[in-house]
Amino acid sequence: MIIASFIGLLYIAGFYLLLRRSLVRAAIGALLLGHAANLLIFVSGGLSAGAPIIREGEDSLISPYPDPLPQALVLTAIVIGLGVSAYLLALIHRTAEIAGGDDMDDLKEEE
Amino acid sequence: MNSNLLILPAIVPFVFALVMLWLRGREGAARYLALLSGVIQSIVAALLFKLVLSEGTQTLEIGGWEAPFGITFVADLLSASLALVTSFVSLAIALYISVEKDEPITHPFTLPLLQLLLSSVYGAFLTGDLFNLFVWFEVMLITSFVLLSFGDAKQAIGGAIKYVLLNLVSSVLFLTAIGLLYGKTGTLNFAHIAARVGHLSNEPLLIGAATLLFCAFSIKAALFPVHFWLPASYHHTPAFVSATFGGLLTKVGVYAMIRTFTLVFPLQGTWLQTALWIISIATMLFGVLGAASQMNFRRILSFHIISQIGYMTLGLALWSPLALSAAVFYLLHHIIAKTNLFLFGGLAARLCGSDDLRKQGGLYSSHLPTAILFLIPALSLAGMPPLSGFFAKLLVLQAALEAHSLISVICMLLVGLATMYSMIKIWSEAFWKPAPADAVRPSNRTPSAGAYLGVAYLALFTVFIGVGAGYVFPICERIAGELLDQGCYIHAVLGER
Amino acid sequence: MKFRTSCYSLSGASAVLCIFAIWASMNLDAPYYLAFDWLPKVGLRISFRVDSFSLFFVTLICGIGSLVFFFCAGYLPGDKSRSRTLSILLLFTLSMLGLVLSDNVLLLFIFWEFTTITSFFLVGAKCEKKEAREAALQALLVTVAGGMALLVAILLLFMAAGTLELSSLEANRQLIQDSPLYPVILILIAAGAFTKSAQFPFHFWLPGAMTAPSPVSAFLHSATMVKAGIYLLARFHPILGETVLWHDLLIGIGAATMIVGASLALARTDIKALLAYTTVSALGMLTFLLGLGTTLAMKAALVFLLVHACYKAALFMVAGSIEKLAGTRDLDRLHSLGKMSPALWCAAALPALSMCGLPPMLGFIGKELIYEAKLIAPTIDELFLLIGFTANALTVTAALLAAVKPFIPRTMDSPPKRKLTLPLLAPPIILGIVSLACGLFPTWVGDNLLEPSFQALKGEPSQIKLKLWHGVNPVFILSVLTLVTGALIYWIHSYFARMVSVVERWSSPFAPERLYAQLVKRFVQFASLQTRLAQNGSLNFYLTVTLCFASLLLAAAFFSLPEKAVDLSLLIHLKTSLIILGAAAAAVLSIRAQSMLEAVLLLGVVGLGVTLFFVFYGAPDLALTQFLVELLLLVLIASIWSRLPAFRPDTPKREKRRDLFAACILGVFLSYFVLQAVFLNEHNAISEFYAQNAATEAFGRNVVNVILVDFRALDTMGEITVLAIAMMGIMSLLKTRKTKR
Amino acid sequence: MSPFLLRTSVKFIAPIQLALALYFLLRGHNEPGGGFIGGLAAASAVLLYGLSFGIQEVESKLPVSWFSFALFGLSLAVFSAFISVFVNQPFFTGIWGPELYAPLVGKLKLGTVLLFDIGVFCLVMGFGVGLGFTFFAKEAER
Repeated sequence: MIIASFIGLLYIAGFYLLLRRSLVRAAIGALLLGHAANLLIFVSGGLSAGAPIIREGEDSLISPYPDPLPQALVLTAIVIGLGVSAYLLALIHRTAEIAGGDDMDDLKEEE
Repeated sequence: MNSNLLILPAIVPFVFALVMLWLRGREGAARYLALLSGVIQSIVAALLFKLVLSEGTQTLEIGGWEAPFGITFVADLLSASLALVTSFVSLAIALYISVEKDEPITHPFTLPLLQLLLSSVYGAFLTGDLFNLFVWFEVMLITSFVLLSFGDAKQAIGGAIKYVLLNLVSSVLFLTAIGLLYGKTGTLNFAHIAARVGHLSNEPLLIGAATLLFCAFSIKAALFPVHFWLPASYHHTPAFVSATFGGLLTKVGVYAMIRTFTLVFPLQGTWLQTALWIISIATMLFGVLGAASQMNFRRILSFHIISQIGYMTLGLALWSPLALSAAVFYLLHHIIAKTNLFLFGGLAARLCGSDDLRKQGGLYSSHLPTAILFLIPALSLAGMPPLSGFFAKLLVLQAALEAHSLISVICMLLVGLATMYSMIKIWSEAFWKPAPADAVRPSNRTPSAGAYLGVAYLALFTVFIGVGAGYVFPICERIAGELLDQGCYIHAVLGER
Repeated sequence: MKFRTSCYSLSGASAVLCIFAIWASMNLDAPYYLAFDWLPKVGLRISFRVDSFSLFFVTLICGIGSLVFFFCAGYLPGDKSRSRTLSILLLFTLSMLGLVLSDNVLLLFIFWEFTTITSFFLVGAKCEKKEAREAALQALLVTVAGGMALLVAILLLFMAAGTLELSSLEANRQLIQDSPLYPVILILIAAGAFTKSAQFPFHFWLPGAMTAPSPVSAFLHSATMVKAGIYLLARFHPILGETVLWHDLLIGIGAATMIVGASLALARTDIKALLAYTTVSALGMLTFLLGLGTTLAMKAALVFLLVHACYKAALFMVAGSIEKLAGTRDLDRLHSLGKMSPALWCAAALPALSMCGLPPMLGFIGKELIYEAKLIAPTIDELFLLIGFTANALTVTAALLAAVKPFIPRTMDSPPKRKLTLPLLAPPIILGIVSLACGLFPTWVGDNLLEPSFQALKGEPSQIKLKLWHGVNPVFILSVLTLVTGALIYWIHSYFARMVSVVERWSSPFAPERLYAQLVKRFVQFASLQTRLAQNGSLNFYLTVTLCFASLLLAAAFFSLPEKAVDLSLLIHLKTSLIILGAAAAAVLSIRAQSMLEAVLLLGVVGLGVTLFFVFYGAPDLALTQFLVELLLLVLIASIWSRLPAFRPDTPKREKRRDLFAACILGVFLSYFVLQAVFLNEHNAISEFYAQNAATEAFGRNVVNVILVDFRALDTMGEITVLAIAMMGIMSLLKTRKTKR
Repeated sequence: MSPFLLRTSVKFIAPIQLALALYFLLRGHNEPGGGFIGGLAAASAVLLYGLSFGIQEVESKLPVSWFSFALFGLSLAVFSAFISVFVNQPFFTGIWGPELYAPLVGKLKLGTVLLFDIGVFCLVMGFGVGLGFTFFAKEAER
């Protein structure tokens, strides 16, 4: 329940920040959204103590164990998120350099 | 039945990208490598298509892990034909840039990135795994982000930012949907999900996941009203890059939509079907209106992509064997015609020194072969018989008539007329009109043989899909049959389990 | 020289084909069929039917075509784009032949569209001129719109009858006429035919199309292409005809077209425009006759088709020659041409006689038949008789205007004689002679050409013999009256023209061409407005719309649920609650952060919270990764800290509240589904497989890592590719640029 | 902390960090760790070193650019996936060699999977360092 509300909160905060005109805020929002989605995948596998590591000498995990698959997915998602956010940072940096500001609407063009 | 043929379309351009990256700075070599890559892709895709055509759906369990556990690549007829068409596009673009020294490659990374983009497109078409699809999507996105930002003009960066942030929303929604779906079904393989969803109905989680996937794919496919990123960005890149974008990117979204909403969540009878229908109609109309208001060659084309996507999703929304096969037919036709038009956009811009139709002109008298070749995809897009676009529209139209959907029919006709209008606008401005006095005079240099070969190669397919509709359409019908029979796909992937 | 040679050879080929068609028409007993499948799903087959009616049209197309190609040899040289024009003309001829030979309606439609598009290129042949481009667009849009109506009709026809072969459709006549779709099909087919054949109110594109070179006008816009609509209606008469709707629709539109075309013609001073409006009128006449649908009317229509094709093509060619001769087509400025070139006058006079309907020309027979058809038609109103009469009289006037006025001298000085080349003179003269010959030997023409084609169309003989002299009867009196009236109007035609112009000016707001122009203008305006509003370039707006779209769909999903309850009873450890609360607080604060430092730090806190969460719930790998990623990102941010744009005072409060509202709605709906998802894993099968097999099959005890590098290694490859690509992007974005800013 | 002190401590810490990163990589298959974590840890070591000694210092010691390093990682990963194709197995199938015993790390089974993980390691390390240096260089430009 609490975790669900927390994820929800992250979504709200993320979306809200995304809607700000400041690009840096939008980027932070994007990161928060990433956290939210990752957490969701993580908890969707169920929560359990222990680690998905097979003990030395055993052949398989001993129940109860946390679902390893969502962990792998989240790991992948985190890394992809890293790539995208680093790129976003550079892009914002470049935008600031070119447009001289942080406002999204500085980029408004004739469309 | 495992066949490594399934992974090859995705991996060939990947390997070529790596080679190009190692040789970065040697532009000439990269151009020839792109050509070689295009040829190999075509061969591989053709072999795959032939295999699937004769022996039915093929699967490849990557890493040798059996179906629901590892990642499975699945080539049913839809995936195989899309891969085939993609390889056409790839080869045409490689031809276009191969010996075309006039077409400057703005950045040493452009060609390798293009190969990676193709790789991810093949991957997305062929994967049978939801999360893997997400990964391919991300590869595709980041590649296109980077390609966009090479433009380096203020507009290009602005377009890139819009593209990034709007697609980011899509990715977040996609991930959320994966989370929900995994929470409910505990699996990621399309076939396995479909099999498990089959037992459950009206589960809140499933409806939520379906809706989220719907949103995410709508953004990727640039449906109204979440299409904004597309016209903002497509025209800032070199012509052959926007040709790849225009031909393939949104279509991957459409493909994902078709796959998900036939296999996992069959649309029929759900409220999403109505929603998709409304959205499709709106997409058709607004796209074409956008095109009518533009005076920039490639922007017109960008808006037309949106409008045409509407036709495809309309086919999905109408949900009948005919409508689905029409949608698939449209998809195949559109990839080829649109890529070709974007290539012409580049040619025209180079010959006239501007992308702006007001500054172009006189190409009909100075470059007759270009003009004639341009007419093929342009008239095809406008729905002139006997080119591919005519049959695509005809089939969707018939599907709409059979569904007694009067509004669809009327909208389709209006949109068809408006499409004709804007294609003729391009023709009239860039080709017929004498070059404006103040503009750069059209250069008398003819485009090189490579460029001609590239566009002619695609034009050939446009003609073939039209004239050979009697051959192509039965394949689309078979595809529709496969799509409507979920059990067939599930069985092919999971076997008797 | 080479160009001339190709003209002559094309002309010769057409002539041979024309003679062959006549011969075939005389000797054809039963229709000849040829068919292949193309796309059976929509009823499309490549099927041709050669019957006498088709052959009649083939004769027309090839005959006129032959002369037009011949004419081209004199008219086109000097034109830069002559070869293009000639090739497109050839394409057009082929498509027209395809059109009249198709048995399959959809195949017919394909050729139909071919003729439209070739016509487009021919109208726009002088593409340097803006008017030419606009006229071409206008002609194209009107005919394409009609074509679409036709296409829908064809698809409906297929749905109703299950076939698209004309030959089998005739057999299904009753089925189609009883179908509820019948009125729709009929109206749509008529719409297609009307736009193509320039019927009122779609007639305006035809005069506009006169920007095309004269051979084109002679060929496409008088003799052949515009007759395609008539051909279609004639072909569909046995299938859809002889109903009240057919009757009313065609007679009404035909009559309106007749009178509008003829009246407007007189107000033109451009000789080609004048001829174009009389063409409109003649097409109206043909539609009218098809609407009547009696045996006599059909026969009259056939005769008139031939008559009109001969004289109108000839007159258009004369108009072209006049242009060559005098450098203008303006009737007000043309005079004394008879002295300049008597041969040309002769070339103009013969067809004009036919147009007036004077004996012994074929035109006389045509007009007699038409009057006869009208007089003995069972249900015809007197009004229509009057309209027909007026239109005919006005046509006589128009003929005089075109063929007499430019040739008679108005001043005393006589201009020098000028010789026109043979190709400019011979074709109209030949056509005139043909008209004359047909008039002199009507029986031969009737028996060998018209009667077989009538039979092919209707399936029964007409029993009507063509005769030049019927004796003095009401029909003859009407004919004479028509001539006299026409001549009288010619006498006062300047007044008449002024009158028409005044009426035209008054009615101009409702004139169809005005409406068309308005429609196109408004469409473009609306499109621009719409696009400016929607595609306004503001990312903020785009994002808002996108989020609202998602909210809307999620809301719809939520309300579509049969059961909305959520189990709220699940709780969580105190320890984690604290972490989560801390992170949540940070998240909430971050949205209010006023400085970048604050925002970034708070972001770090959220990340830390997530990391700790991973630690407590058995995900050491995740925790480590999350931590390191967080660290790297912070380092990156820190490194370009001073280069990042400073936080500016944020947007107004109202806007903030609006955004918060939008975010909340989406967030709340998402949370609802998240709530459903938490702790709900019913099928664990695939993870169990990993737990069982990681050590034994994949030789690794860290299951997460085994999944990453073995079970789902492809995902990992994708993600490292993302990293590599991101790196390329960043490197090129941040590459030191010395010069540019 | 004075620059001198910082440099001396970094001189000691960085190699340890690097060793730790390698350790993470190699034992990743059995214990928490793996290519990512190892790569990121290694990247942070180099970054730290670069920060304290200057980027030029580090870059001049290296024969190849960091991008090439990352590229090498990616190529290695793809190559490892390809090996199975040559022996006619599905793409990415793990081909296993003998099991070794490495000091500190424990049992280590050689195979294409390990090769893949090393590829990931190189790529992530190249990514991290390359990016960090690019960003730093941008900052230093002012």
